[in-house]
Amino acid sequence: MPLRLKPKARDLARTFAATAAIAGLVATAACGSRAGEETAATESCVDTSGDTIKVGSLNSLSGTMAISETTVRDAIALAVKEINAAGGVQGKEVEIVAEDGASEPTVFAEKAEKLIREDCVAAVFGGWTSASRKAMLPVFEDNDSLLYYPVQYEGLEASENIFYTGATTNQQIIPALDYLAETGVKSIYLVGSDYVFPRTANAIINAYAEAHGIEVLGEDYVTLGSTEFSTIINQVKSADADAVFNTLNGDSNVAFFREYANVGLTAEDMPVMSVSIAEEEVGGIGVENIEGQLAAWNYYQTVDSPANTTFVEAFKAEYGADRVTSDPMEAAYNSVYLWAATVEKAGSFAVEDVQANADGVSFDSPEGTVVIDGDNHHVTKTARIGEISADGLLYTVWESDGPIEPDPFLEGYDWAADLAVTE
Amino acid sequence: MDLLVGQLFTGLSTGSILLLAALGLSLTFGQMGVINMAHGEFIMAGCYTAYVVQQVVGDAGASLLIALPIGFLVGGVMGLVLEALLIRRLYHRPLDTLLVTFGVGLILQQVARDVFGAPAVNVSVPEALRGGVDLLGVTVPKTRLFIMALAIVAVTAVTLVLRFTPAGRRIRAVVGNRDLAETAGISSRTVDAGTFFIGSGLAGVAGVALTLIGSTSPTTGQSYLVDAFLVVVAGGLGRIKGAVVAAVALGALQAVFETYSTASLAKVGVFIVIVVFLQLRPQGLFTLRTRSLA
Amino acid sequence: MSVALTCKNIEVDFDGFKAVAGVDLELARGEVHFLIGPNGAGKTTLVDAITGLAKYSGSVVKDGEELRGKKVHHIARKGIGRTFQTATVFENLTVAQNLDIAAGAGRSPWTLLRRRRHLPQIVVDTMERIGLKDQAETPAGVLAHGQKQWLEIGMLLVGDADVLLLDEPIAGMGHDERETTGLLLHDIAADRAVAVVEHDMDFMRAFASRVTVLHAGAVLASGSVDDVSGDARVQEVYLGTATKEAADAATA
Amino acid sequence: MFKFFGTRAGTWTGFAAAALVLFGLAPLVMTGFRLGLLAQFLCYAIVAVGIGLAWGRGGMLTLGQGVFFGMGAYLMAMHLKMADAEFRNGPGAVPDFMELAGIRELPAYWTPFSSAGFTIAAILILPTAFAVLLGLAVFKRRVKGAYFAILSQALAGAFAILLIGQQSLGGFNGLSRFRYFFGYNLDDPVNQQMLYFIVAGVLLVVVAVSLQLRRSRYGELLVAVRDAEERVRFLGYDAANVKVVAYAVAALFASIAGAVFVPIVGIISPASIGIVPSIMFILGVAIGGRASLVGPVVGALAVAWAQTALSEQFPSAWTYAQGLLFILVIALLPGGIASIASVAKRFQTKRTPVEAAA
Repeated sequence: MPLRLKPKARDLARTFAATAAIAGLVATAACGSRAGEETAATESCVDTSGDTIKVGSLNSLSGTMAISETTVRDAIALAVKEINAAGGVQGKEVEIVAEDGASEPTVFAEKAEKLIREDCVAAVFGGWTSASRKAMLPVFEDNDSLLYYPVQYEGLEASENIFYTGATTNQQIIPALDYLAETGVKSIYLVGSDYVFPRTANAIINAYAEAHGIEVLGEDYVTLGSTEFSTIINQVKSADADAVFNTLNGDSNVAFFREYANVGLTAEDMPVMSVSIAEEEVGGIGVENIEGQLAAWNYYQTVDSPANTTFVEAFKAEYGADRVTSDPMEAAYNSVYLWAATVEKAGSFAVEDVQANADGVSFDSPEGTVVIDGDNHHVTKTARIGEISADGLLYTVWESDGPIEPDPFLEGYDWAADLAVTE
Repeated sequence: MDLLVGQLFTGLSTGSILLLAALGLSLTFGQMGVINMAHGEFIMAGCYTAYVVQQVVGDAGASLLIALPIGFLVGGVMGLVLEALLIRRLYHRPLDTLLVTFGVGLILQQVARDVFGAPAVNVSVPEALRGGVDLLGVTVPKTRLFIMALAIVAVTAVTLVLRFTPAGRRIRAVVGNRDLAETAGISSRTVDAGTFFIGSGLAGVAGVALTLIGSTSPTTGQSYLVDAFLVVVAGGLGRIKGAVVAAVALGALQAVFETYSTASLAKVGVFIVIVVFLQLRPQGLFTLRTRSLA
Repeated sequence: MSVALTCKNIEVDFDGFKAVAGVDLELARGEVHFLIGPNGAGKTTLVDAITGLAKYSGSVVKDGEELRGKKVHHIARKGIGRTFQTATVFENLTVAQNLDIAAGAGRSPWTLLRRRRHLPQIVVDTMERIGLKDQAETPAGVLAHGQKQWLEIGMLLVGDADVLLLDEPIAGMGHDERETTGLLLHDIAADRAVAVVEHDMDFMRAFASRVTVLHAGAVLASGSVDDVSGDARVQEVYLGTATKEAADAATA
Repeated sequence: MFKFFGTRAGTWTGFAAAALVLFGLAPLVMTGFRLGLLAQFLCYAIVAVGIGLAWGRGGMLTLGQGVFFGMGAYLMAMHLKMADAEFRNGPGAVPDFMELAGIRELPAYWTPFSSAGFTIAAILILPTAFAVLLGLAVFKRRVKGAYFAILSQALAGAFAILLIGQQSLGGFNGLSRFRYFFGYNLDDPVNQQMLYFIVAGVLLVVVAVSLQLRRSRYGELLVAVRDAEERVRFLGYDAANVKVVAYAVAALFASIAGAVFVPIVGIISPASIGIVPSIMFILGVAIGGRASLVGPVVGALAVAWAQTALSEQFPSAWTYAQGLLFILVIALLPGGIASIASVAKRFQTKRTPVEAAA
């Protein structure tokens, strides 16, 4: 026998529902500010009263990007540990709140908001893919907080709320092209994964090539993660360029270099310049398939400097002798030190103070001295071309004359005038 | 001209890779209508088998030859276990099997990640298979020739087993008409397990071979899985012949699309072709005639 | 008695194997017409062809309209209903819901999207007729075997089919249930044509108005029960083995 | 007790209680951030209601709902980007991400999206129409079961790849950085709460529509098609049309969910709509109970919450947990959480199982 409400009770229930619906409508109608009006500034909840100060470490610990991003997490943790051992920042111990970005931009946005609003961190370190950074950017701007982003990227961005400690294009792509031009390369072939970084990089490369008399013989993209390269390699081979510029990402490099070697192409007759292959990736590709090929970065484990020796030793001591250090790890390590130095200079953890005092802050990093540019929030970096050697490490074969000033919108290059507009 | 010959070969080569990945599926899918989403992870297990064997044996050539049969066993045993523990219980719920095996795949991926680490590992190509052979003016990598040969051997072996061995005849009887085979005294249970062993074993073999051209990482299997399923769907249930034709056709299609547009559009193009194709032949290229309804 | 359905020279070809090889058949209203024959004689395939499931050559005409080439659901809308060897009802729905769906093939989308306020009269009447009135709210899945078969027949009745093709409607029934089913068949055949594919000879003898014997895809004999029973060829190729089969089934 | 909710009064009470929790309780006890998170989860729940209808009631395992979710999301995102550009640089302005990608001219297909009305119409019509066309193409040819599942999955893969290649849709990065939602500032907490109320209201409407479909004659017919498609066909129905309706409604729900997801989360990219996200939609529905009305909602919320809560501490354990959930729930409890009560009852009375796993 189904339970039946008496008519009266039924009416009650109906009224109940109607009331709730109306309440909802009323709440909906009570709207906030409209476009053009100022939104009341969100109050920062960062607690600076205690002995510790919290910072966020937001990296993908699961999913496809976990391979790369866990190494960055380790580098951040190492820097924080060292800083704490040396007395902390402003006398406070730095405490890391770690979050998993799960290789998904939406998760990055969600976790960034959690770090800022729930954990009340003073700054967040992390992010890898451009998609994750683009997803986090509005969160940091809306909540007026700080992100330190440690990976080389396609440039064309400068947010008040982000510090970019990896290379922008004029510190990586352009030096790589300069190097190729210096060594007499007259024609190149472009191969990349189908997403933003390779497409932007190749747009720059095309403009550069046109201005410098280099012929671009082909430009091919594969879907991310693709392992099918026979068509492209066939085309590369018959094009017979002087060099290949490779912006492939992740596992695709494995298939690419194997196929490349198997059709008889070598570093001697057609070198490949890669911008996404660091020490970590060489092992998976197999040294025998990639030995002698070139890479463009700002840092290699083999960089010869006292700061780097200390860094590599400390890292291996912390995480094991078999671990290697790479460019994004170094940039992440730097980012923590740069933040600490800025806070010390400003004498405050407040976002506006850090922003106001960032210009000129420097750190004697493993790659050399890096200095923050207060206008675009990037840092000066030394460009290095490395050659992959039989031991799986990269050795510098060319180095820029000192650190290069960051120029994310390529305003200093006439041939790049058509590429992008300043924001 | 060179490019055209190259593309022709690429089609065949891509097709044989697809075929290797799909051959085992076409057996298990055809047999029970079971969609085994963990098939990709069985391929991945084959890849790691090749890696482990190479670590132990050292010599790349010898280890490849040893890894092929071991890969078959590893894949096969995993398939047997999966069949006995889960699939057998879900025989009347094929869609549920799909989801359950997806869960199994997730777990296997994570196991690989925890055991071997997330970064790709390197399986060296044997000296004898490095470099290429010049055929009609194009350089054909030896690794791809090897994979084509292996695909031919695998298809031939499966065909021979199905045709001429008593076990194969039983499998064909069950695929043809399960109930009739039961009444004829064939235990479909044993046959299911056997088919699953062979089908999953073939995934293992495919994995070993695919280390020659691709990467070996926890997500390796995923990249082959959807394409392999499309091959089986287009080829028709339980038909080795259909799988062969469909694999080569899709491979060629992909190569042609890729030459005249981008690799991304090629994927989309292949999908559209398959939907249109199913409009014309809803049961795939080749179908078995049974008297059953629907 | 009027002819409801005329089949001429039906041929069904499975990859070169002729499952039905040139069958002529007439079904008349007011008759319970039995189709018998050994396994593989083509009985079910013939039903498949008429209902649009199997492709065939030849012609099937109902009330002057050619049905060949029409889709399954169009043929059903023309008043041709069929059952399957294993009773196929909607097990998760109640008896009333089963019948309501069967009664509603012509409903407008608007009617479909609203709740059922009350059962159509024909559904209520039919539940009475097939003896499932008390089970109206019972899920079809828990019905006894025989009841499912009655329900399936009932679904054809409410759907206003006037040619009923029943595939082994008494399989697995007890003696009393067979008797009831037989009477039901004659009852509904009053203004409809009913064709029954059957193995059970006793049932056939008791209830057939007309019998057609199929063998190897062709008609061997056709006529009254006595005509067919007396046919020497039928006795030779079929009845002998069939009675033996039936005996086997009874002792099993 | 359970029967009560089957009555008319029970239905009203259920909705009233849900409305009270969503509109009254949740905003009271949750911080702005948590409420935003809940709003995001409610979007998944809306998708889940549609899947419950198509899969649970209709038997169509739609492994590609990400496609429709993505369509709604991208359509909405295009409007938000257009409105943003127009607000800052006047009519015909190019959205910021295009400027950065070197696209100077607004692509023609973007132009109509400056209209809010056109965008909303597109969100409601385009995915639904696409689902109808695809459904007709597939179901009329009686492609079903595993074949349909594989095709829908391949579709999700192809769609994601297609989007990654479109620079004028943000490529791999997708579309992000939305400042205004139909004229309201998105960084204002009051407006964020308003968005939450909108999505909560949409969920209630979607559940009500689904309830009406289930209780109507169509709902019974859909179950009939799921359980015995051929039988329905032989009763004179075109079973394909019955399936197309449920498939299209599920697509519509997913599209709406995608459209409200965008202003809440602030980004849509191919990573949210490919093969894996699409199959993850299924997980919540399976856990909650595919054939029940509220089950998918509860399941989707539970999975999303568990992912957020667990993946922080144990990223690797969460993957294992996901895999195990798929295996255990689907193999042992195909009716999901919603069936626990009836399973327990069946266990007590030791009757033979009646309701087969749908």
